[in-house]
Amino acid sequence: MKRMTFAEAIDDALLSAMEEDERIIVLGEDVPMLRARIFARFGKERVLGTPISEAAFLTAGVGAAMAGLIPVVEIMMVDFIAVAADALLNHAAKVEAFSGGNWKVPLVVRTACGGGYGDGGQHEQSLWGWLSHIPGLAVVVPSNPADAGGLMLAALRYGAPVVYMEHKLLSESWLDFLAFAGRDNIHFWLPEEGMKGDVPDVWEPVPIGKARTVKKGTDLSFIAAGADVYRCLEVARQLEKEGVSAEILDLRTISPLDVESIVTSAQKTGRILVVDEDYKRFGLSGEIAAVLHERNVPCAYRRVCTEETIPYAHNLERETLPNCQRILQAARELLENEGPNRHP
Amino acid sequence: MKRMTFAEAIDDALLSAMEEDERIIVLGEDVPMLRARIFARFGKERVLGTPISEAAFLTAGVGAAMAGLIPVVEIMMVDFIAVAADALLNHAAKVEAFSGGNWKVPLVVRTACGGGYGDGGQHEQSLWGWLSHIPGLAVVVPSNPADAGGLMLAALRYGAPVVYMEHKLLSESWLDFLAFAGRDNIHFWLPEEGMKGDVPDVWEPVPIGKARTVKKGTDLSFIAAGADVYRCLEVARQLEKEGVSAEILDLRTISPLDVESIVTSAQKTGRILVVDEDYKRFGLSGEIAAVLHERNVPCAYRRVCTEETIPYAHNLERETLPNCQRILQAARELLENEGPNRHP
Amino acid sequence: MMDLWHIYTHMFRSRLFEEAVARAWQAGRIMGEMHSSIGEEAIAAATVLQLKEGDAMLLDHRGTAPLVIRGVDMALLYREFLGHPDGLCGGKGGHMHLFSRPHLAASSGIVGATGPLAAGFALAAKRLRPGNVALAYFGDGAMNQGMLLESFNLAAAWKLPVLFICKDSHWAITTETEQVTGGNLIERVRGFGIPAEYAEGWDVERLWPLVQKALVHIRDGKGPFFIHATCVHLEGHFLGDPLIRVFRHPLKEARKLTSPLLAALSLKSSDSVSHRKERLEYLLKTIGKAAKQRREDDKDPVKRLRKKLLAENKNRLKEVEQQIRTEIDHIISQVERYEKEAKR
Amino acid sequence: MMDLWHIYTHMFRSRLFEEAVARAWQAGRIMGEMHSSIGEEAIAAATVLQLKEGDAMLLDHRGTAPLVIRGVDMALLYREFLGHPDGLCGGKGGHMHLFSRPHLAASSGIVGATGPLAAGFALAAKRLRPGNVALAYFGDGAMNQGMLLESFNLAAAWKLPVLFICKDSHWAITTETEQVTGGNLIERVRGFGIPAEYAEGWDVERLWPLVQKALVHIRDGKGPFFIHATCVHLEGHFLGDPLIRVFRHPLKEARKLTSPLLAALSLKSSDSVSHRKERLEYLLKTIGKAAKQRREDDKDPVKRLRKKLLAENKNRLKEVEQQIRTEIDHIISQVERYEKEAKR
Ligand SMILES: Cc1ncc(C[n+]2csc(CCOP(=O)(O)OP(=O)(O)O)c2C)c(N)n1
Ligand SMILES: Cc1ncc(C[n+]2csc(CCOP(=O)(O)OP(=O)(O)O)c2C)c(N)n1
Ligand SMILES: [Mg+2]
Ligand SMILES: [Mg+2]
Repeated sequence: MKRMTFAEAIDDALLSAMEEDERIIVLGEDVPMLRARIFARFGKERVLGTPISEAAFLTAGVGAAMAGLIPVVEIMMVDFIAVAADALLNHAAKVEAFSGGNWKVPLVVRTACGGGYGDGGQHEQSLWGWLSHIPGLAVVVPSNPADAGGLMLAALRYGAPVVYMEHKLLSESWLDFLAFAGRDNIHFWLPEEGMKGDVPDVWEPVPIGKARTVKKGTDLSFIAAGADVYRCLEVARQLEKEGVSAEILDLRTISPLDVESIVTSAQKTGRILVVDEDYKRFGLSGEIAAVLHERNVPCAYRRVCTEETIPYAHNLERETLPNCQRILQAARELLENEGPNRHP
Repeated sequence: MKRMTFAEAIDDALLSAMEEDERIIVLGEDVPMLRARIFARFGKERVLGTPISEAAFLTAGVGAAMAGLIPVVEIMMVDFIAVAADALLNHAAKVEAFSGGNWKVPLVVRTACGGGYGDGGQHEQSLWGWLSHIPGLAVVVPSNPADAGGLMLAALRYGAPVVYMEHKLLSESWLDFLAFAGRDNIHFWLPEEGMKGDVPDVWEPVPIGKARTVKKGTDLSFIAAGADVYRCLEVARQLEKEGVSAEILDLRTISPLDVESIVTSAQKTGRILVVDEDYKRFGLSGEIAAVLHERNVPCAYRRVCTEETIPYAHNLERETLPNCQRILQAARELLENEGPNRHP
Repeated sequence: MMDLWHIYTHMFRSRLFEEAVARAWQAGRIMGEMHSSIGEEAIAAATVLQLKEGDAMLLDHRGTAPLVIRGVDMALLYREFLGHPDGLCGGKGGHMHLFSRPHLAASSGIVGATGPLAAGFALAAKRLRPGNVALAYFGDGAMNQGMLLESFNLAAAWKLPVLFICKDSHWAITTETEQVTGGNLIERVRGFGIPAEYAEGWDVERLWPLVQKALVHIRDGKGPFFIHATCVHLEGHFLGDPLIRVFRHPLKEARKLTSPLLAALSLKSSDSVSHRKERLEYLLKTIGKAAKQRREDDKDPVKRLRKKLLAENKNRLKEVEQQIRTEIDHIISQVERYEKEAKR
Repeated sequence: MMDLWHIYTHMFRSRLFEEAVARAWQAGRIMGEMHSSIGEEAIAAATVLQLKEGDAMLLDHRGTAPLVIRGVDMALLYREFLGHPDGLCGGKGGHMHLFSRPHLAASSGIVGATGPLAAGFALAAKRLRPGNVALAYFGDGAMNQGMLLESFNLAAAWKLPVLFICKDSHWAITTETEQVTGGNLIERVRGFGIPAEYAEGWDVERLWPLVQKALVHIRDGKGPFFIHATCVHLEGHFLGDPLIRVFRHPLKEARKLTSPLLAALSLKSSDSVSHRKERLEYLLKTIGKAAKQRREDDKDPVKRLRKKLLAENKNRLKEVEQQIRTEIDHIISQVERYEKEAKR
């Protein structure tokens, strides 16, 4: 066991995979500097700084993957993926289907997501639900260093396109770059437990599509991913003091969704609270509701998500993102009013 | 009352609005020819054929809307919106929020959607759920000539961005262009009842955000939009013969969703079947499940959607899109197995 | 070495095959749109016949000729168009999404995507198959699509082995590209630091040495090259192109087109009739130009080369053509027989 | 008429204001990133001061100087940066999303978006405010973004009244633009049929007449114009730029940067140490270049003009500067007082 920060873990797993597999390359804006350690090891043949043209280099990543490489294409922030959405929607996600299964696209799209540090609505989106709508894409959102490294390894071996999302609040290096920038007088909520942690001595893949029970409980299930997991933990501790036993499921993978784990937890507690930093409507929280319905799981359900464009001002931003107060309140509502769906 | 085809109705309502409001312009690829009637009336000052650069001209549409025009920007097929997704996600949908409510974007994005005529997976997507994920965008999907004209008028007056989606199977002109192309020996399922119909003598806006009950019933509610409404009708007629009374809700607007109408119907019938030609996961069908859960509506739920990339071969395409057999089967399941959520 | 007889064999074979496909389409046996590469055979032959093993081809919506000439089994192609499970892509792709992994040949129906896809294939070639190239085919209309422009820059900056081939038909569906394009295409590409040259794309004798020179340049590691080659789509934009239909079947088609226009002409409005007449004339002129331009025999690359070979050796020509005719007839009839048997 | 004293007033005011903002940021009172336009004042002044009522400005992530010079209330801007509900956008936008409808000034944090947005504003101007123009500001890095390239074509094809202003800092975050850009920017733009000219962007005396000429061209209805102006971001990419920090606080920062690199250097692997040293040197050289280039006083537009005016009339200069200092101090202290009161 070693200890690493979240960002170190990703780069470390990537670096070790690159040692073993010559086909893996990294490309994206500023990657020689942002991934300096990997650049120092593999140089510009395998760590390629790109022009600011996400559509071209992400689509090129699809082509390179088809042609025998395993590209890790970095889209600096997931917000910018919108200028390259065609590469995912119409190419990465469809080549295998179009080719009758004959041609696979082993591509990893690495991108930073999430808000809470004051960058405003074009730079703090999460969009994992949005991307998960597209059949043929896997979407992973790790919440701690061990999962971060393990999911990177799994993504590199997945043999199909994976969007790998790195929550900025978990990543020391993004925070230093975008939020603190050398300052120590800036304060905002941070998921500290996820920012640094134990990692295995040798990286092993963390299976894509498998959630993890962070905390067992019997009265209520939180379902979350990324930084939200720690918001749920805070609220769960608070509830614990009040005698409520909350379970927390860290999805780790948004798509394919681990339906079994969700259903099992819902069957146990009878109350589901989805905490989702991505936009509320037509996304992850809805999909979870649908699978519960489809599986006829009797349970009460609430969701705490981002409902609108994320504002800049910190107080407004905090209100807009799922915060502990909103989560706590929703949990209390769920506990009070079990709803007619609740198992007797 | 007059009778019009679906496509005629849209252009007619648009034309009449353009007569009244000088600020309305139309731009997009091939619009002088595709909207020949409007072009003949208003010429190239107001009907502008664009280069094939959706990102630029859709973003320009946002700018033009901010600067005082009401642009109707045509994206030939919604699939291609992926190359211009940034214009919607980061600009059209966010300017009002960013500007503190001071600046609105009265933009209509008109785009053809839907499949079933053999154009394959990059040209037959629906994506209304995908677009509806974005807060700040309205998304409408009319299913008949009267709604088509009325919703166009409403979209033009909405004062905020509206994606107006025109199902190709409903539109004689798209079908002639893309499917028949002068041939009369091509056969596939068509929503004939929606392709032509009565329209008011003078266009009135059809309110955005209001669903319409196409057929009243007591045992089961179909929720659908666009061409799917007619698939549901066919199935409902079949069920009728078996003594089952099905209600059909035509959403007309996907976002903002008419939650009240959905809840009312679900409360009445206790069984919801969402039929959604857009992709199944993380989309419309999930959002409907979520609002039912949130409102604690006791009901059983099923969904029939598109689950994967739409294949070209007609038999595979038919199986992949929601078809009457799949809908009927899901309805039967719902009716047989009421599920533990069902009201006693 | 440019062997005109050899080249002709390929061009003629491709033409005959596409004519057979057109008949099947006309007979209603192929669904949806069908963009043929009839008229592009010289461009296809001059490029494809100079490729080596390991070179890649990125194809737009007119991929048939390059695939036939590259040696992809025509029976597989034909079955794919018919939507047969034994087609090239199991019937999943259709004519806009043709993929042959052994040939490193991939298609996209999204205008402009072949450029960045080729950049990706070229990047992989640089690492895995040094000396190999990637060809990107696209039209004049695509020259305004952002991701293609971005890919010019990417290929130049990274010195990628890409041969960009612009097949300039002067038209994008119903739009004269000139009217929506600023500057000059050759200058535009040179502005990205890529050598760019022009040749008449119906004249294989001029094209061949230009392609040869370009490939030497690229294989020498000097970076990308751009060829601007004019061509005429003798069948119009797609089979059944309405602009062509009007002329081929004036009685049946012209009314469809003109009656809404005439209606617009007689609309009550403040706009002067002379204004509207002018616009009508603009539309009719456009249609006329489109139809006329597409009937220019001297720009038919197959007829053109045939003339020369006919003068050279009439008997040999007849023999060559007869052989190919037999070959195509055989393939088509075999597929049809097989189809019939499969249906039984 | 170019009045250097008048121009200096504006440049100096903008500089002082941004310095005050930088202090507030450094003091931890402004969240997130902060891209200042320090170093761009000559470009801002030479363009903005020649605008008329009804002209529009589309701003990138460095919008402060143009807004200040255009006359937007600095108190509103300052409050916006502080995230105050009385800020320019109610605190919703922040420094990357500044909107002032009365000034027709809008921003985008998405690189390249200002081009197509400006095209839209220009299109509206053509219809609603003939003779007015739209200015698009963007950096050198943006010159590779597809939608900006597309907008060059759109503006050229439609002869839109757009002034494109490329503020070439030679850098995009940590990337030297030259290394990822093919060809030459002026040639690139001319390739779209747009007149393009260069001037040193730190020299307002040369810029002014070029802008004047460009605006005459555009207002005359001759279509767009492109100005390529170099500049230096004296504060680096954003406040607290790590490449600058390393030099300003070597003890504190250098270790952060170098320790992962040194770790990479000593990693066990098959790769030679000399190779890795080379790469390390490349990174260190890049950092050095970035930091050095950003300290070049003779490229500071304010200092440069100041020198000249100082020689012309020392006393007048002192007076002017003192007045502006008082003005800015007053604004800042008023906002702060107001803030304090609001907090009570
Ligand atoms: C991004 C995108 N926009 C629009 C279309 C619809 N479309 C298909 S082909 C075509 C015209 C292409 O013109 P050109 O590039 O000249 O090729 P040609 O058809 O003339 O060979 C258009 C607009 C598309 N497929 N993709
Ligand atoms: C589409 C997009 N990609 C990436 C970014 C991240 N980003 C912000 S500023 C910047 C560099 C821009 O460089 P340049 O255009 O030269 O402007 P400068 O910062 O030098 O003024 C980048 C890559 C973004 N905001 N938008
Ligand atoms: Mg063309
Ligand atoms: Mg720059």
